[in-house]
Amino acid sequence: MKAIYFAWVRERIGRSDEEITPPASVANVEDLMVWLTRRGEEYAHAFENPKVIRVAIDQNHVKHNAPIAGAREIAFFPPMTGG
Amino acid sequence: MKAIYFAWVRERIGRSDEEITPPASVANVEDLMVWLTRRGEEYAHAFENPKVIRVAIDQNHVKHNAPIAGAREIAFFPPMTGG
Amino acid sequence: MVTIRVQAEDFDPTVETAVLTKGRTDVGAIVTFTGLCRDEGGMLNALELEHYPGMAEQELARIAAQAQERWPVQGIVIIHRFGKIPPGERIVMVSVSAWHRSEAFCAAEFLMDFLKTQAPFWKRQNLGDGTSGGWVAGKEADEEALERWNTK
Amino acid sequence: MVTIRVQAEDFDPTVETAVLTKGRTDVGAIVTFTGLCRDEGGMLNALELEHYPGMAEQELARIAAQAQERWPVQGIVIIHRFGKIPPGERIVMVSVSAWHRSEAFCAAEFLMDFLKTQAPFWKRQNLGDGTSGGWVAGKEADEEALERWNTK
Repeated sequence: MKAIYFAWVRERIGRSDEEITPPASVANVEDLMVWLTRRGEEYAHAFENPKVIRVAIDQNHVKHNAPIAGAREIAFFPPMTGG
Repeated sequence: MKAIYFAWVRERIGRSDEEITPPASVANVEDLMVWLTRRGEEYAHAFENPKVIRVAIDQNHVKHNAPIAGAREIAFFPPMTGG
Repeated sequence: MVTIRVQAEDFDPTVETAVLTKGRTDVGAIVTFTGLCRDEGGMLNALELEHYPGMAEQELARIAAQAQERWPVQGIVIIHRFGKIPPGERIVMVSVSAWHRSEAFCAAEFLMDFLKTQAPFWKRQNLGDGTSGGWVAGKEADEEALERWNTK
Repeated sequence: MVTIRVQAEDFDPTVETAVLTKGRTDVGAIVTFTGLCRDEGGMLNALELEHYPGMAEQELARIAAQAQERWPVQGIVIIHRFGKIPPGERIVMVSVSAWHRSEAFCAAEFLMDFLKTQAPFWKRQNLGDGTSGGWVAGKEADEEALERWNTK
């Protein structure tokens, strides 16, 4: 699946998107953030406070307990500040 | 003082304004409407339901118990429907 | 900064609200209400708006001053037309600028509620067959809309 | 009738709201919110708006659909800019047309409250000295503004 990062999540990780292939044991969004955190310091920094991270699967907002099975695109970003 | 009429009050009375000289016994707006009513059928028609008539003295909204002493301009009109 | 105009001519809301932002960069929100002549049943030829010249402007200014007392607004524009206005045309606009959106929304709605019931304008229907449909009656709902501002 | 646009270019609210009234005479009220880039302390060079292309439009459309479910609105226009926006320039507009003013006011305020917290846009400050003032933090007040719509 494709992971996309926005705003300071993108800046901390140092890229705007990438292909990821988490193992089957990574079932939901929360699991995925833990798994990403292990990829390196930049990920650990981005996800240091996972509660504030908002997530969208296939361009729909989801909660952290949402399953990721079948997701094509999963986005991580801070609280939105448009308008 | 000058009396001014708007909307259907004006239409019923058949004029838009006139000079009036009520006697000293006509103390407030309510008295004045009673006094005007006696001026003829057209006035009686305009003021047949005095409660719905709105009044302004010198271009300020007033209640029916407002004194008219010193008024230069007194306007009678139905509830407003602008906007 | 308050602009009040009572006029027969139409107006462009963007042009009229430009005064709210001209030469300043501290405005965060503008809420603009535009009221249009609405033809509910296809019967209306035009609305004819009568007003009390002098008092109309004064009363709108008093309503604007009340809004300024209640909320930290930066500027207000009120334009109200009179005369014959065909369906689809603008009748009134009220625009409020403020630092934040919540004040701008509140003040704009307050201005419209008071304008509807306190500003000396009267609407008469001019029907498609050339006859008068009579004077538009004041609405109970408009009077009720005023009351909620007493409790806030 | 819903128009959603996400674009870098500025826009003219009067031009953009024309679609709400074109060819119809049953619109009574239009409420238009315009959000501007505000420079509080004279420090800001520009806001830089990042967005999630695709989802931004989709999410705005979903918010518009929710407003349509709640109130009898006739039309909605939402335009949100991205990229570098200097102080004083428009960032966003939301416009709602309806038969009556109360629905138009409610729906416009609802749209803004949801847009602020649900539409995937992020603001970064670009300061006058060329440095970044960092990402604008989400406001508690904006989250709270959402909650009142649950009880209505």
